[in-house]
Amino acid sequence: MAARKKLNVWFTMLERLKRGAVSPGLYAALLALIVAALVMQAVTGVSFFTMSNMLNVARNFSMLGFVALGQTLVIMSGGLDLSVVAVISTGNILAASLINGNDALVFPVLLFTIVVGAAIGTVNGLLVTKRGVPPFIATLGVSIVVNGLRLIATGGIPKGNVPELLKEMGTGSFLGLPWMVIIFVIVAIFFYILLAKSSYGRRLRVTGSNPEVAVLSGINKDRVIITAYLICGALGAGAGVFLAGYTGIADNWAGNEFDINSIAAAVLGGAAIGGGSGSVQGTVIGSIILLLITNLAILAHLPIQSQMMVKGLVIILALGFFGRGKK
Amino acid sequence: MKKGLSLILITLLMLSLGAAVFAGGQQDAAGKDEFVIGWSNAGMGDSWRQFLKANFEAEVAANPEIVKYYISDANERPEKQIADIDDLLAKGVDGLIIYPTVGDAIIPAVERAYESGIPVIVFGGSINTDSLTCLVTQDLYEFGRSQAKWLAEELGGKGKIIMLSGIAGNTTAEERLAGAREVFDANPGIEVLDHQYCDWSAAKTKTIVEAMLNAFPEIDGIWADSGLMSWPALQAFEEAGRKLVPSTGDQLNGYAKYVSEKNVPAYLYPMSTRLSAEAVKVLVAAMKGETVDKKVAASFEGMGPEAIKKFVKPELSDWWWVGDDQMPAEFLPRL
Amino acid sequence: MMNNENILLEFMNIDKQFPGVKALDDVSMSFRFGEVHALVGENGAGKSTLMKILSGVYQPSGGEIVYKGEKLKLQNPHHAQMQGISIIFQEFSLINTLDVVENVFLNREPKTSFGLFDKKKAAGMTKKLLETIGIDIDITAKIKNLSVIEQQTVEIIKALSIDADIIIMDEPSAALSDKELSKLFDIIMKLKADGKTVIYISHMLEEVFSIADRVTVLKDGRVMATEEVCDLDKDKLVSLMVGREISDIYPPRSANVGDVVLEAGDLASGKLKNVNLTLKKGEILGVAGIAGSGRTALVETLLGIERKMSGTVSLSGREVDFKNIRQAIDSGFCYIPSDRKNQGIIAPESIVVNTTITNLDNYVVRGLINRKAEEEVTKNQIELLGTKVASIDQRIEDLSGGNQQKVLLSRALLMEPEIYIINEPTRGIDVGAKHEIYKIMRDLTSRGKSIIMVSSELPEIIGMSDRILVMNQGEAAGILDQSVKTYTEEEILSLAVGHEYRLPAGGCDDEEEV
Amino acid sequence: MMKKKFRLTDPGIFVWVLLVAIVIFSAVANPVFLRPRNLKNVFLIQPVGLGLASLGQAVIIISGGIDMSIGAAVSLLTSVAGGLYRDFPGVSVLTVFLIISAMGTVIGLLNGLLVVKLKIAPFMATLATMSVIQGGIFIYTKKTIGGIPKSFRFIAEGSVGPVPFCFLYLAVIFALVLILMNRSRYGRHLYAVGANEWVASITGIAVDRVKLSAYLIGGLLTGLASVFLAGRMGGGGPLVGKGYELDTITAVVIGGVSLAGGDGNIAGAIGGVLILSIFSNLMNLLDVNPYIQMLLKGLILITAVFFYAAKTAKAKGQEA
Repeated sequence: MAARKKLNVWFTMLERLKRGAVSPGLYAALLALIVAALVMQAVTGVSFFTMSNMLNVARNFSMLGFVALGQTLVIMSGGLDLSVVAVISTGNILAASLINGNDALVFPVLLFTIVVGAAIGTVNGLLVTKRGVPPFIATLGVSIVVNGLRLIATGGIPKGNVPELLKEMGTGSFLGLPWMVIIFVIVAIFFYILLAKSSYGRRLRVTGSNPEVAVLSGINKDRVIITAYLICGALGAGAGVFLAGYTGIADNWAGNEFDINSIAAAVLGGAAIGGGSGSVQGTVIGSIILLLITNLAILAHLPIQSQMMVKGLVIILALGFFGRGKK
Repeated sequence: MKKGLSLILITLLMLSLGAAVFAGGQQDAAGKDEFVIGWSNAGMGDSWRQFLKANFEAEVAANPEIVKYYISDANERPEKQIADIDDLLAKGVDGLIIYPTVGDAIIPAVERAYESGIPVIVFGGSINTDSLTCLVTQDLYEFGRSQAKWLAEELGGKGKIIMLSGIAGNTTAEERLAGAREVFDANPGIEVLDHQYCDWSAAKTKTIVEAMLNAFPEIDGIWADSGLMSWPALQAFEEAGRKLVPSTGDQLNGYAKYVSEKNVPAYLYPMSTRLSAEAVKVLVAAMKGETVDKKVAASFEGMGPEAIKKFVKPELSDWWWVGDDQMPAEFLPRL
Repeated sequence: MMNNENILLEFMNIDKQFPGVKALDDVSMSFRFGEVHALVGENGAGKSTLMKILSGVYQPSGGEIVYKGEKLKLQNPHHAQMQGISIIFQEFSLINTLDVVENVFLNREPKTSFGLFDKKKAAGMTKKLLETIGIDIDITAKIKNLSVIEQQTVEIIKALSIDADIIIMDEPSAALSDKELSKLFDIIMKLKADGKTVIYISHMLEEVFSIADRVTVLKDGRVMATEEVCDLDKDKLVSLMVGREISDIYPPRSANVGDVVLEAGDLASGKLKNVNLTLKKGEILGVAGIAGSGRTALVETLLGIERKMSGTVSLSGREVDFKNIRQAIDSGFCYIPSDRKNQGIIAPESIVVNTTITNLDNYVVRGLINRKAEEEVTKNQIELLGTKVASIDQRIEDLSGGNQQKVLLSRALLMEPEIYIINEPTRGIDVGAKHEIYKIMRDLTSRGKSIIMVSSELPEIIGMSDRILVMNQGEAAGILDQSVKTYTEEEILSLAVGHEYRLPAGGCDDEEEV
Repeated sequence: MMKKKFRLTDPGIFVWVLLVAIVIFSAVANPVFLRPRNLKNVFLIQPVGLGLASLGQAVIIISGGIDMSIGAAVSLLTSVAGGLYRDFPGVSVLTVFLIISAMGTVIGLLNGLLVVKLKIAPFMATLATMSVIQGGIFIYTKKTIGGIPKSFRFIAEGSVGPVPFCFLYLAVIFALVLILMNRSRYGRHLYAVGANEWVASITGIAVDRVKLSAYLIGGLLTGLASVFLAGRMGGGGPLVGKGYELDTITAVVIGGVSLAGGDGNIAGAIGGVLILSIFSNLMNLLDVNPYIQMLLKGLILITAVFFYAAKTAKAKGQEA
């Protein structure tokens, strides 16, 4: 009897790993990457495993992480958000132009910017749910419009200065840990709880994998989906503000490449395009993998062509051979 | 709800189109000594282009013969630029200036325009054809060379440097890089630790430079083809607690502010937005029937630390272009 | 009795095993040239599974098929088609975005001399086929713009266009009107005259007697008998189909039916015309009717899934107006839909997630799910209903149909509703699990809960219902109170099809012996 | 095909209504629009490159996929065209044409294999290919390669009588694709696979092969587009195709082809391309501020899709 119970426990654990949020293949990929880095360090003596490199990677990873978390929610809902570039850039510009070097304004403006991002996300969500516009097109259209509006507003010349407080948040550390990382960890824990523990996370997952059951179970499907886009927009805008702090520069195109990278991070982490699956842990690992690749490529002086090919091949390998998010 | 949304969307679209018409209101065709000119621009996505436009407009205003001008925007796409050039020709311009997206990928359109009998001025980039009235250019190899020379001298011909380029495959970035490489190859004392493309993006630059700082315990100098990269690179140095090193860039005010504030040697080589004014000057001459040279090589002075201090505008936007603001105030980009 | 050279196709000891269910058990039967062979049996008896094996969708776990004297191993539906076996699936297999002609000739397109799709020719052929059955539909219309009946017609045309030796019709009458049905019979007679074999699956006994030459009865995956229709009468056929005393499988009714808890007056929606009904405490109200009669529309209108156009719904005398199912749930309803795969289970999720999704709020403290409470509850439910699972983290899609249904029942139970609305409670579930589900339902009523049970299985309707609401073309054709007497299938069917349901007297008079 | 209920919001019709509307608007807004030279540019020349690539994108989207690698492919193929003339000055037009088309097809094959064999979601698979191709270009060249001779540029610049050759080039290929998609058996199979893989497979259609072939055709059409573009640009470079994938998707979607797959007429893609081409021309004629142009373009895209999205997208849920 006891033996049987023990067996059951084992089975449950095995089942959980197999069915767990993160595919074992992803852990394997991360492990392989770390081993590759170790070998590289041993052979060529590059300083991969140094505190400062790790912290740098972690800080960069936070920025992508914010966006990738939002993207994860949207992908889980069955969508895709291509408007993050526009949203990040807008957040970036808003931060500098409204705060204009005044430390006292950092938090109010951060809040305001997040609201703007959330509003843009809501437009995405409304187009997708109320009108059934395919997410790809809805978010693409919205992103073009937002870019246009931002450029009209700035006349192409970003104004304002990034205040010291924001720079400190973007680049400074607390007890040896970069603020960005601390903030990201808090946000990630919040989202981990949201996705894995909260009723919203459960409802999002169910809505993504079977919208019909969701509706019949009394879930307000549209609200769940719109919320996902809203959160993605809010996180994007927030990331835009932090990006201004990180670089100290307001840039009309600060968000470039974040769309593709955030989608890649989420999908590498097990979020399936089409909806239903995805997790914070997975996305975090996915983002880490992407950034480690970049970091290793630079440490190894790989030229741009190899960097691009490696990135493409990693996506193919991860999704083609280890991926669970197959269609 | 749905109906309302549709109505709003249609109204918005129609209003915008209406506004577009209004904004673009017609003007009478040009008389004999009155010229209508067209500018096929590559893109308008950044402040440098705004200054380019401001200089253009200031110069146009200085030439009353030009009664009307059109500007098209190719969105950085050569195919769109070819269509734009055809559109401008169809509108019947008396002269055309072209800022190429990718010079060698619009040659047929340039030739077509030239063969249609109007003066065609290409400026700002290189292009490999003779079928044009004049190429007003700044030597981009020289751009990179000049920066590299300064850096090599500043380091006393000896030191380890990193190189940061713009977008891989972009003509401007590649020509500047080639020019710089020439100099460094000729200077055996200069060791190039690494070269990476940073896409003229501050965030990307910082990420890359942070990794480089970890890989290389000693970096003595930064060659970057733009201030938008040397500036965040220096910030990365600062944050890592490393000594700030000599660097190169272009005349971006934010970079100039930073280096003059930190009092660190730097060299700005202008990618001057005044080229557009030069192009207009040459175009007017050509339209008036004066003979113009096939090639006008505009040369600009690089700015060392002293010059930077003189030209920097600490009170203005980071995205101001140092030294390019010598035009009547009404034409300056609004801030 | 059987003449071997007359046999076109023979099943020999066919077995089919699904995870947790033995769908077919040692099935042997044969089909003759030019006969109409009816296949009858309750839902879940294995008819559809058998036909899916014959059409190459499933591979048998054991046994073999002998066709035209040779062993035949069917790889896929296309292969079956090429062998001359054509099936009209119950769930239509048409491409929504293509038009009628394109669907009929999909992958068998006639070619022009240039090798292109000869649409003119195909259109002509389609028209001709439509003429032969005397039905007119716009052949240039896309499938998605056609009605269900028109779609079925396309399916039939499609089967006809394949010069098949065997045409399998899986419940073709379900969505057809009487007039259309008689046309279908004409077509079947024509096919038969051409020497085709038609396998006709139905649980409408009348149809069997009017069209079939022979009938095979399947029950719980086994062949009960194959008989000449002439040798049968209706009683014998029914007893073969049911084969078990009703009391064996259906637990006894509870006696304590109480006051009215739900009342609907003149309820109308898109497919529903002025239906009145009452539901009492502790009662099972069966809703019977043929497919398309408005059974599902009725319950979905009650629940607010479909918008009510007029009429009233009151709960214990208080009028309610549900705008969506959430409001119905909050008022004490629960709903288990018939399409378990698409509307019931959340396939990739665990049993826990599937169990608690509807009343998730009960396990939520300050927005967070209390995982322990939820697991506890799930375990209790599993024990309570005797659900067979390996672990509560197992994916629900890996369970058998019966156990999936039990999980869905758990989901409903946890909401502690007063009124259960269960659409097809035992579809595709083996007989043992059925019995258990019936027991659970009875247990609920004895605890004072009320159940509205929609079912297309008449024995289930008869065996379980206290009262039976019979639907016919969107209207309530009658309410039969079983506390007075137990009704028969014929009586219910008479109401369901809207005319006196009588067995043809001399069904075989005008038919030749084969 | 004969009698259909005429509904303005039907995607297949709306695109043409939109096209007529924008043509009328352009004609009224600026008389230059109606000058023969402008009309020739707008209708016969400017749509060719995007038209060919969009046809390929449409075929892939109808089959239920999407191709994010078109831009990178155009960059690679035009660069190679330039490179061929640089390295083998005497090379014949036909040889270059064949090499570029073949390379395009190989890229399509690669995409198809990733989708069909490795079962990677098309969006991610083609995104990965994009990255790999872009890397490949930088190995080949980092610079724009110009200098494609007049003989090759005939494809883009030549005329047959009064008609631009490139228009004939597009017209012939368009006709072939139209026949393939609307008149051939294969076309029916492609639609069937895109709409419902299961039904297609039980009808005996080799689903995987059809999907693979869609990517092959898409790749070939990208190759044919690159041939034209190499001629039009007189060369090619690592970045010249940037953004082409989004332009083609925009055109195809405005053309009423459903992103869900299996629905929409391939001709609509050309309608969508014409709308974009006229829009761009109109903006030039009216001298509209580029930022406002951007805003308008986004609004047009949203508006067009807004009208028929509910019809096309809901069938398959709201999948990307």
